[in-house]
Amino acid sequence: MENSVSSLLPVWACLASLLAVPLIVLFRKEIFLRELTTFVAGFVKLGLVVAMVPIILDGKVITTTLVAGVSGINVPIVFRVDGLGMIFAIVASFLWILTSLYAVGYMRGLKEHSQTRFFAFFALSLSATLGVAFAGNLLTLYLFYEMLSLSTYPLVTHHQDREARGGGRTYLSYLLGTSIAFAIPAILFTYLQSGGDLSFAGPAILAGSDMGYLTGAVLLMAFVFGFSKAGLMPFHSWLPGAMVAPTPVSALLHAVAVVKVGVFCVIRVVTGVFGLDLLGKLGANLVLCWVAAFTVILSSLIALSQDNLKRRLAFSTIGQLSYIVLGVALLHEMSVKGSVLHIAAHAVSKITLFFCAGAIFVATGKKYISQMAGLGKRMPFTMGAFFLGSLGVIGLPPSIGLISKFHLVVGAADAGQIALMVVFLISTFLNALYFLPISYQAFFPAKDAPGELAATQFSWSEIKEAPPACVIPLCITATLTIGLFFAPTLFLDLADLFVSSVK
Amino acid sequence: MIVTIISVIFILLGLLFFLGAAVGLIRFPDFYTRTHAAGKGDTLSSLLVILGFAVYQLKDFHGFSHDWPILLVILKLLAVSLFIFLTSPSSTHALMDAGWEDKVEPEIGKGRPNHLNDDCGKF
Amino acid sequence: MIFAFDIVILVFLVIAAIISLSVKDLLSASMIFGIYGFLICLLWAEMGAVDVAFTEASVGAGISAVLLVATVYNTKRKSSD
Amino acid sequence: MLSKVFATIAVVITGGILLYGVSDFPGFGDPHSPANAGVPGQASISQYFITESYGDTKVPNIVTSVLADYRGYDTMFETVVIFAAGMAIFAILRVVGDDSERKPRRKQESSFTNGDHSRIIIGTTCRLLVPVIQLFALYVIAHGHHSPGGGFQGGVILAASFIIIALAENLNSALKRLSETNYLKIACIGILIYAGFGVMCQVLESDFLDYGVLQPILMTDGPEMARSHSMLGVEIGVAFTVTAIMFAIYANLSSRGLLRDGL
Amino acid sequence: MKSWNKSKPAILMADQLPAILVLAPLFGAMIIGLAGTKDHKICFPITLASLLVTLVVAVAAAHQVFEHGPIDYFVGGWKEPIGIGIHLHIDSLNVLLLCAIAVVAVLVSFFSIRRIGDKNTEKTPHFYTLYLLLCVGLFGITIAGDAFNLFVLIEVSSLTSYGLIAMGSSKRGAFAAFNYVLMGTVGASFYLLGVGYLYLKTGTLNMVNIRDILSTQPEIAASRAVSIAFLFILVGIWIKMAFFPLYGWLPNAYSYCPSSSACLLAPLMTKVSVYVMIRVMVSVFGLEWVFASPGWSNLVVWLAVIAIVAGSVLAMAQREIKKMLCYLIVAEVGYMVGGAWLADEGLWGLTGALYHILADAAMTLCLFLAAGIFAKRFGAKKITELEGLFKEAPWTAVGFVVGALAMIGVPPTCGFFSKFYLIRGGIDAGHWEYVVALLLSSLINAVLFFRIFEIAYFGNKPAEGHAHAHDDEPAETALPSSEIPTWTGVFPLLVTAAIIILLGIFNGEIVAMIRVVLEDLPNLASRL
Amino acid sequence: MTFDHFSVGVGLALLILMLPAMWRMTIGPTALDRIVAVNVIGTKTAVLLVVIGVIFHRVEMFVDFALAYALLNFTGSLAAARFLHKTKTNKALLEEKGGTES
Repeated sequence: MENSVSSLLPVWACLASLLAVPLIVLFRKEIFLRELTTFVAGFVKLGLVVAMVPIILDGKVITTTLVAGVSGINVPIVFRVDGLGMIFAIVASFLWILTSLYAVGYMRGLKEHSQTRFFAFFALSLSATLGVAFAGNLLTLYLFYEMLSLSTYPLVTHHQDREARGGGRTYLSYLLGTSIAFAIPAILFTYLQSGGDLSFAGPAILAGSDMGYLTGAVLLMAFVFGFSKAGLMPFHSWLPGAMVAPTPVSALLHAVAVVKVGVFCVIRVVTGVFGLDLLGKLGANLVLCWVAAFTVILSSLIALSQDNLKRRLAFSTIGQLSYIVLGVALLHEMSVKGSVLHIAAHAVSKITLFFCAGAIFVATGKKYISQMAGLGKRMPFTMGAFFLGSLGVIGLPPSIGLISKFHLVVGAADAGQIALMVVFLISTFLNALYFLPISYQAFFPAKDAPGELAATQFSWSEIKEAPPACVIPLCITATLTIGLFFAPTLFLDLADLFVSSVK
Repeated sequence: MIVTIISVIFILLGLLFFLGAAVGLIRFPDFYTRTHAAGKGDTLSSLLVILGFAVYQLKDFHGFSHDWPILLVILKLLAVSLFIFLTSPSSTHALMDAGWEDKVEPEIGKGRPNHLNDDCGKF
Repeated sequence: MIFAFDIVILVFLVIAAIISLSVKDLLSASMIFGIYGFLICLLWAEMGAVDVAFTEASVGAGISAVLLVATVYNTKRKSSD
Repeated sequence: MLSKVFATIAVVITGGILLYGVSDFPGFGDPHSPANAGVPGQASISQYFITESYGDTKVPNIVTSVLADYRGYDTMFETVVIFAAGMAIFAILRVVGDDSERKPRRKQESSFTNGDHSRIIIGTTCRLLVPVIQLFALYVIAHGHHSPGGGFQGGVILAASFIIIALAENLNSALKRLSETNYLKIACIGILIYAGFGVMCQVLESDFLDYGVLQPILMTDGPEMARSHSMLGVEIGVAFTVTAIMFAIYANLSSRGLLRDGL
Repeated sequence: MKSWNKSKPAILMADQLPAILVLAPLFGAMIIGLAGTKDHKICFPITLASLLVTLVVAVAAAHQVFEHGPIDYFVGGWKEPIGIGIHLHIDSLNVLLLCAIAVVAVLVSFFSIRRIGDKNTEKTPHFYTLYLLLCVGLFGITIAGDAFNLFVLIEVSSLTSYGLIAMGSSKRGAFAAFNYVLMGTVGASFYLLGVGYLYLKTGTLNMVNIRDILSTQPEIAASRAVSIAFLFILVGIWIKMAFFPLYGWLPNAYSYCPSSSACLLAPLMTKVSVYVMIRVMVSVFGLEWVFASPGWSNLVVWLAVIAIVAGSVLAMAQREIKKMLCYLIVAEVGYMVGGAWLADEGLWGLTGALYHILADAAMTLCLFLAAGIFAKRFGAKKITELEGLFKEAPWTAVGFVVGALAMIGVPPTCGFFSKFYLIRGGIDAGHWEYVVALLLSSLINAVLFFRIFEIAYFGNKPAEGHAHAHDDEPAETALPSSEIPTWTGVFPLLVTAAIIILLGIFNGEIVAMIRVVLEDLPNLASRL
Repeated sequence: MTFDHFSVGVGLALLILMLPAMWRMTIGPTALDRIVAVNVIGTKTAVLLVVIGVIFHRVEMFVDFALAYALLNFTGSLAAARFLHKTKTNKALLEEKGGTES
């Protein structure tokens, strides 16, 4: 019923970064070769991913079976690339190159230790991310999900000090804990309920099964909380905790890879495991809707009160992730499309913001928003990019954020959930409230602000832009934020493909 | 019949001595006297009882040719009594000796000079 | 009639067991444990389990008491509870 | 104190449960009980032993034929249990080589007591008795086919004779008769004898411990007598191990593993 | 019936496999006892040789079982009527365990080179004798087809393990062994009492026979004495396997004994006991009898739940690595007992328990080997003393991590799949509390092991001079690393790690083997 | 009344006569008293085994046990006596040592 093409492209795309790991370790003495490896792998990966785009746009689905059936469970390990996976893969592999460039600048700028380990695990986690993106069934998805949790742990605890270890501990205990406690039983239940079928291909796994409202709701929430990388509210606190990581990690992993894997999984669960019909029939989606709505509002409010820039960004991320979850949970065609688009939109804009935060830290060593007043004059590119990124996150024109948010809001209205539409609007307002003042103060500082800055040890006049390796990527992503507003065709097409396939 | 009567007499005599030994074990005032009663009385009485039963075995004895296993049994019974006769007094002696070394006070003869605490190693 | 033996021996057995457990002096306890062995041997013999009785006789009379005494000799003589 | 209360409760409960089950038992000595007559529809094992064992093995004592032949595998491992116990005690207690950290606590004694008279009395009794005991032990081992007894009991009695030597004189004079290296070897040889009989049957293309096939080697009248003779051999193996291990346990236990100045 | 009259075909080695399995280590032990005291150098080669023989035999037996069906061996040729002689039985229920025992024994024998005596290498031959006798006992337990024979071999394995535990020079080890002796004796006596009761009601000791009688004679099966027999056998085995309320002896016994003893005992003793329990349930009483009243099943599953939770929680409170692992064993025993008692229709719980026996043997061996290496080479016994040791000993770290991940239940390892089957059984049977307990324990394992990883990986201070920091005399002091060839520890560790992963990858095949015997059970689904 | 009845009576009498020894064993002021009582009961056991053999008409079988008892019964008391001797000498040794040191 669906055109499936067998191809090894997704496997190679996934392997591209995995194969880079031994090379990176091998070249640990030759810094140049090591970084070259990273870039080559990144471009190869992007190339492979892009090579798949025409096939997908053709309305086909790429399927590759890696292992015919895991012994004992008889579920194959399968790659299956569809529109949703494609969007995610493009975003992740493209941003990896930029992040690598940025990481080179950042790591050199701060003279970090253990850079080889850093790059190696970075490449490894990218493989896991693509594995999730291409996963063709629930088991494969879960395997790569756990692989991502484990391979990012050394990145989070990169500094190896007490704070990093504490953050790492929170990170792992939340991610592993919830996945063991909720995701595994949910998967097992699905496995038993469906009689051994976990595949995303075809109709949703549980579409035909008869289950009560309570079972459905509990199962759905077990899945959603189990994939706690999505950062839904009672299980969100790993994300601020993981901000102890170096900024490139925060940028890629906590704006793109890890958290997006979470929401990606939630989208897969809602569309692939339950199916929109079943959930709509049960009405179990409303529970998820309200949890997500609650998260959106509360995280925005918390973000308002944060002074540490990265923490503010983290809570903002939590809120934005819940947009995506909420969009999917609305079950409306429009809102699901909005969610899919928002994966890309939020990734591009949020990574810009993280890059900026890192660049500020590299250049000035400052972490707190209250110390950044007037910075715009010293670091015009960075703060300009920050402004554009903020626009993207808030969803103001002209940025890609507007398109996705538009879809979400319209979807909510169409689904008849006016209250949830209001949630979107309030939260947008709150977003503006916690992002715009940063840019405003940076360019138009209040009169007494420099006095406060003078108290710091840095000489104000010595501050310059961060090294070019830092600044160039953030400029590119900022440009993209705006550019995609004008040329969103690719993403729109892919999202359409996906939505029509699950409809 | 005579064999039975003889054996019964032996056994009853043995039981009588057993009774005496038991009474002595309870009633005598100190360790040494009790050991005396038990050691002497038990040895003799067990000898008598076993002898009685040995005699009783003779009632089925009609000739060497095919009743010799009975003689073997009697021999074994005699051996039992012989070994009791050997071991029981020597263990009594060992205990008595240990009591002496352990300086257990004798009750009887409190009025007489007590040699127990002299030098017990010089015998 | 042999039933009477049973009762008497079993009663004695219980008495011997309780005494050997309650005596504080471990030397006495191990010797009284010997009595327990004798009575068990009698019980087996009286029930007709002759091979077991013989085993109990040889072990109970020859070995077990001596091993217990040897152990007490190398540890404390007074029991602590 | 509390632990004693708990222990009492546990004992009472366990005993209660056991007694509760006892009420369900067949009567003592009931010839129709399952253990004696078998369950209807099943062959009775006891009846088989009673009627067939003499024909199978030519051993009048059923217990011996069951222990050494029908269930010879169990008996072999019971011997191994004893061996293992000895080895365990040896491994725990024995102080090998330099024992300077454990000072000799007791002076070397050459006689039973300080007094001569005791040495004479006890020593003479023991000297008289020990050969008799050893003879008796051999009788018990060899006579196991016809009356109660066998390797285990005989071995214990034999070990007791050595212990009596150690008690009447001292440990060293007993060890002179049965030294450490020897008793370890004897223990091993005993089990090797037992298992060797079994393996020999395997070599002669039969099952383990199927003594019947040993007939050509033992040169007996028939496989039944071969079984009977093999049982004797096996009992001797048991006796070897039991003697050695029992004495070894005593020697190690009484001297804290020093093998001198014991009890 | 005169057995020797039966015309036999020329007996092949293949028919003698069960006997050789126990005889090879037995002869090895005796030869060491005879000749090893003179020359300590021959001890290890003899041990290894006899264990390799058992390994080959076990594999051959596995081949035989899966090609031609179960192996029945009648010792002494006493075949008819069944039950007069002793019956050895190898089927798909136990043949994998046999292979596991052989593999573990071979691997640990490498680890035990030069590690046994520490101070007193004079006891080397005794160590190896006990070691081989323990293997004899374990093999014997596994192949026994006779309830009393099982008891005798339980005694063999228990006595040898007492010796192995107390062999170290520490006082705590001796005391722990003493506790173990007391508990173990009680357990063995309970088992014996149960067998006695059973014999009184059925008149036979042969497992097949008992099962026949219990399934064909309902009035016997319904009698009180049989129920009490089952209860006592069960409690006796529970003591042996350290099931929850009866686990008191285990942590001290396994943590204060020499490393090589711990490595041999921890993976095998409890697992073999679990096997005995399953064997008794399946082959002696029959599952339909055992699960006749659901109340008991529920009770045992709840006990298992408590065992899992308590074991995990107590493990969290430990500071010493080995102690922590010991409490984890308590939890794992809960997994297996609970799984075996789930009474779900497809018997997935029982399957999971049987598979987990193998998996847990591998995982426990791996972790204990790693802990042993850390203790021996670096003197690190407490968790905090592991600081920086992953860098000092990278290969050991790899092994430890693999074992730990398996314990947590990360997918490619066997730990994941055993949990999968157990949880499947739990869901099928509707025992949600068991499922929750399993997941909770996985979570706690994750916390425990990641705490260790964190310390061992990030600590910068290389561990030195930790060994003296104990209040009591240490069971074993760190030897200068030159004295121990490193490979003797690392080689078995890495092999074990590989086994863990292979067991996971090929779990489907293994479970298919395990289920061969379960499929044969008489129409269980309809009765439950 | 047959001889068997008589034998049973003798056996019971012997068992009853164990009671005083039991009593002594229970109260016995010193350990030695208890050991003597044990010795007495041991001797009686040997005799009782013969009696049981007579009752069962299998004296030839039971006499072996009695023989074993007769031969081995004194090891226990021997060991106990030896124990008391040794601990006493030990005490003396220790005292002697303590005396010379002080």
